[in-house]
Amino acid sequence: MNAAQPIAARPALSIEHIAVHFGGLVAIADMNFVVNEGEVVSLIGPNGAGKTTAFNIITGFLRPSQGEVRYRGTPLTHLKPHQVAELGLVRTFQRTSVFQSVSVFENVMIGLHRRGRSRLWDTLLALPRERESENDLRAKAHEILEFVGIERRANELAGSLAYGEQRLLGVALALAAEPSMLLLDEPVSGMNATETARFMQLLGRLRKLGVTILLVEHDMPMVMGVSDRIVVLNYGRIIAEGPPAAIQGNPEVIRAYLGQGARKRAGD
Amino acid sequence: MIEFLQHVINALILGSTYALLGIGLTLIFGIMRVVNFAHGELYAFGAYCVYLVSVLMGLNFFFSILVAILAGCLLGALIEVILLRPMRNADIDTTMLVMIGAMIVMQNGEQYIWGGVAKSVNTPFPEAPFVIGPFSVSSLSLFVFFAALLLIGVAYFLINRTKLGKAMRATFQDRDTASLMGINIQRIYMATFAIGSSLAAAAGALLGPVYVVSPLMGNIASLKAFAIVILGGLGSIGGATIGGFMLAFAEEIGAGYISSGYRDAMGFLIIIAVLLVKPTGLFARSERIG
Amino acid sequence: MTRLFPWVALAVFASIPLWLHDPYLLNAFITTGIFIIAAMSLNLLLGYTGQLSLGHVAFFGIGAYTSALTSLGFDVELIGGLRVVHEPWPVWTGLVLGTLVAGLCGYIVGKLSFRVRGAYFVIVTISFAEVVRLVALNWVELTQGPLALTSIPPMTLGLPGLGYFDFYSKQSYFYLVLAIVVISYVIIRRLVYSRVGRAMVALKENESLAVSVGIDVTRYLVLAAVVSAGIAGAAGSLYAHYLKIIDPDVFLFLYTITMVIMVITGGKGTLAGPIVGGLIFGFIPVVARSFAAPEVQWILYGLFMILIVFVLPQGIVPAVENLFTARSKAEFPASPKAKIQDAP
Amino acid sequence: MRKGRAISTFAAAALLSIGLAGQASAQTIKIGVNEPLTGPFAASGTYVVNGAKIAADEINAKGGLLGKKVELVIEDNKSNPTEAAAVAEKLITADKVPVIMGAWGSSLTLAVMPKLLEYKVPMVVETSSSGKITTSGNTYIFRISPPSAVEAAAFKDILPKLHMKKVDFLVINNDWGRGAADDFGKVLKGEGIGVGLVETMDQSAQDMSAQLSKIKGTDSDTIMVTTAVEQLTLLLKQAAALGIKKRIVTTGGSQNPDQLIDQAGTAANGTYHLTTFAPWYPDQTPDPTATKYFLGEWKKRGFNFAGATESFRGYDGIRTIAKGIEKAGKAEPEAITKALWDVDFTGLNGKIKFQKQGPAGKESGQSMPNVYLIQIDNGKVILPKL
Repeated sequence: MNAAQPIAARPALSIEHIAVHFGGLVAIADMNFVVNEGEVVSLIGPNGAGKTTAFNIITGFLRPSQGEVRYRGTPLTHLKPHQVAELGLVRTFQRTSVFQSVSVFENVMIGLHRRGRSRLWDTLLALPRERESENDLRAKAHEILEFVGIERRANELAGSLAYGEQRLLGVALALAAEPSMLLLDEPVSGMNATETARFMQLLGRLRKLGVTILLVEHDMPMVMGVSDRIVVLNYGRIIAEGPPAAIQGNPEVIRAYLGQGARKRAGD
Repeated sequence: MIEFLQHVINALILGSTYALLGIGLTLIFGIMRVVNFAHGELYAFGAYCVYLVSVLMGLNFFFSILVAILAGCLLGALIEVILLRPMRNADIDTTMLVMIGAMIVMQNGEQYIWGGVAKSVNTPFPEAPFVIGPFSVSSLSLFVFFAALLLIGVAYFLINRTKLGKAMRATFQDRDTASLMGINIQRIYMATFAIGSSLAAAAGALLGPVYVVSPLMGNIASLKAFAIVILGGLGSIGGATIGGFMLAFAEEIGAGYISSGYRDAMGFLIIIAVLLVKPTGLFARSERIG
Repeated sequence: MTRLFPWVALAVFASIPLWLHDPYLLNAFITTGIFIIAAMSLNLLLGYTGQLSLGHVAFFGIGAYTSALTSLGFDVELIGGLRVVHEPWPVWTGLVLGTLVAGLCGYIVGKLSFRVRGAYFVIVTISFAEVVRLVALNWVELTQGPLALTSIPPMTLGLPGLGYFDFYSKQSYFYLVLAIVVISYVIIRRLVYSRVGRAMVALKENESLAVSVGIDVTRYLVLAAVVSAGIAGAAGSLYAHYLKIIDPDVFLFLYTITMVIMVITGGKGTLAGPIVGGLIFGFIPVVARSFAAPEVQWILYGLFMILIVFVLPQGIVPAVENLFTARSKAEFPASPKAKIQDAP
Repeated sequence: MRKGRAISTFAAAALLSIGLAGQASAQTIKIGVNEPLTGPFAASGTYVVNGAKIAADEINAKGGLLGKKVELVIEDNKSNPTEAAAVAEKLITADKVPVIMGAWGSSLTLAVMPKLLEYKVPMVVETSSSGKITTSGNTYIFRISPPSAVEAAAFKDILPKLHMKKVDFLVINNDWGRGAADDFGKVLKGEGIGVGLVETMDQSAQDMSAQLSKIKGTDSDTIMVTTAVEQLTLLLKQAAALGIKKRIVTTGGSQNPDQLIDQAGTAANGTYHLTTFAPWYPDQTPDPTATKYFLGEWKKRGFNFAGATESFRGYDGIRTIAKGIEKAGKAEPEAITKALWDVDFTGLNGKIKFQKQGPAGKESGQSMPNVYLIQIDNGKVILPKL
């Protein structure tokens, strides 16, 4: 059931001795882990364990108190969020994941920002390059919407989509930014079973494209289903790391987080 | 040195009224997120109330100040219900425009009713100043100083020690959660705007007799109040108080030792500097993202 | 039909001097046109990036002073005894320099003040405008302070040796203003319908999300500020050479408010909004003057403003567009804002 | 049908009003009045307009001008230069006035001036004090108010009696205040009197204690102040509160001593004021009958006496225009412009006769009014015995 392990594990993202303090509060203490190229890794843990904080650190929204994050060898901790995105590391958000008041299509066009080739002068003088670039972007936007499966909704207002579709659009938006690695923050929270299944298929297609994925999620069956490895956080510390099977059996994880129900379900 | 101390005395008196203006606005601005351009007009309204009651009707001066405060409170509540309640979900700039409209209407209404000639209000205080050594203060200014401090104290008590104040603070922290906890947001907003307005009217009632009462007096008051609020940080009463005194000191020292032409620039330069160094104002905790 | 509309509007405006011979009304069209240009520039910031600049009149005034001083010449001594003497240049260079200097100021203000947002940004921009006003008031050697710059020459176009065309008559000035309106409109339109415009809208909608897909916030905010300030500066230059006198009153806060009113009532974030709002609020005083007492004119102005915001909170243009789309069931919803409130 | 009738009534009314307007213009002589009636200068502008109305009514009561009634077309320039220019445009092109009075503030007047050149219509300037107004080569400008240089020159004669040694200036930060500080400073220096600080205050400032505290500490014996009456009131009160004992002399003719007495109370005692009109002693004014008539009318209309020192300028302005029209023999701009040079009569503050000022060949007219020094003593205005 688990996807095949990459033959030679090359590290894509490495988290090295990251610590975050808010005032006297320790949000993350000495975190270390690696995500290899092409891998799907999940970051799990109870609420307040520091998962979203970790995401914010990786993508440049927060500065760590100490430590370093590297992506394909480049240190990230001094980069601004948009510079991190330019390296191919793109995230989604838990709560507001789309631009509500523009159309679905425009959302993806915004996401395609980095791929535009026109310069300011092309735009102001309406030079041919502007039109070529815009036409390319439009074609790509349709492609992405089709890939995610919300092509039919292209002209609707993003804010008027059903919740599940908004989450899909959020992924489309991130994909538009040409990520080599995606960081998904609770992508299926609030989705029903059908939608979740559809989303898992999408993840499968993504990894076939060679996109590395780091996932924060509460939906355990999904995490167990898609992950190559799982990193478990509790109170800002990593308490376990390994393939799903190992994590399911780890007593400390069970105590901290999973509880009886999960073990039973995992055992099915 | 003597000159410097005289500047300090001037700044303390000026600062106390600036603080009063600032507190009213910081409540409205902080809790309701309304850029209230009509704040200065409530200040002018308070001053005209004192003129009406104490000069035209010939009633007691101190009573007229009380009337101004109450009338300001009422007018504030009225403005909130008529102009702001229907705009609750509008953008910050749309409500701002409504308040600008209210400002234009009120200011020209004042001129229509009272005429453009400035009015002066006589007080029961002696005109001869208090003289202590080389320093000199008018007794009316002293009264204004202590009355302002008293009102600041009352506002502080209201916000920090009463149930209403607690609800207001909760609404400031997180409107949605406060609403879930059973706080009547509509009522809180009305109370906030009424209290803020009555503080502005109080400032006008106190300063009207010190200066003169004219339809244009609100303009500069609004601008100063914004400056004070930004210096102190949104929604912080302590911040607005300190911000008021800071602005007064900056103006006094700026005019006294740098250039009187740039007196009013001092406050704005400080604001620019403060926001560039600490964008959330000097005394506010940073707002939450997301 | 919608595609044709700007052309029809342009044709109508271009025909005005042909049939309207009343100089007073033509004068109203010219001053309104100048403020419409300024309002359009404000709309780029307010409507598209969502940043409310209440100090916009600073750029207008800087453009006016730069342009006037370029064509009048000056002689000032800077700190350290450095003396700068400027001989008068052809007037059209004033328009160019006014635009550039205002744009440069937009760059500096943008770089510094976009570190803060929302209400704080509003206050920083007000403060900036006040400081600029006080400098204009007190740097008497350069600006003549309150003594005003007078005898500002009318706008002329041309080069030494090639002859000049001057815009002294009202008709010619009307066409000059109209030309700048059109140029500004085209610049803003092209920006807005490009990836630059999408980046701005993204920033307005959700800044964190925008940066997460690789949009450089500061870059686009500063770009918007530069373009916006430059256009406002051009409007200021037109103002200076039309009125032929400027003093620090050109920085009146009321002028900023006028621009904001024009943008919001017309419909912020729409291309036609500032033009529609500008025409309405440019002509209310003209109409009100004919029947109301001075204070009442202002009161009506204020009430009308409140009324428009109450009835059409999105502005006039989106409301009209809505009316059309509701009829023709067009693909794109015209007033997206109306639906936001329902979203989680 | 009710609706139809309403419309026809409305149409009839509209036609009637147009007809009336047409008729009126044929039978009256229009004079444009361009004054600030709203905004910061509203109070003063309104005074001037009220003075102008008295003059117009007086002329009409005496049978009008050239057999026609005088009609004032009064427009509000909103204390705003753009509006001042627009108002001039409207008065000239829509109302077809052959002559204008205006526009109170210097920046307002300066904004109107290009329009005068454009349409070749003369304007009598009743208040503005900026030197630029008469020196910029605008041949349609006729000013009856004294620029500060004229005031300062008149002050020179009084100076020896005041025994000043050193003077500090505190002036409003506009053309008026700065101009006064320059011109009076020159005269003082010429007479060997020291000039110390020159402090300014913003037009809208209410608290001047910082500037006053600074002045309190200097070794000067006199403070010369130039500003409008509202700010002056505050300033006198604040100076008293700070215990400043120096002599205060105010200039500019907008001080309104009665309002000072009324509003500043004892703080006004002992202060000196240079003024161009002395309504307290009508018998000592250049034309006692006119002064008494004007003051009588002013009182009859229920205006407060304090406004008289501002409004007399509107009264004299309209009378100057009327004399000009009479001399011209017709209400046409070119003729009035020419005739204004020949006007020679005694106004409320002295002889009104225009002298040439500005570049040769393009001179503006400037009349030289009287200047009085008065003192407030114990709540009363007196002519000080020096």
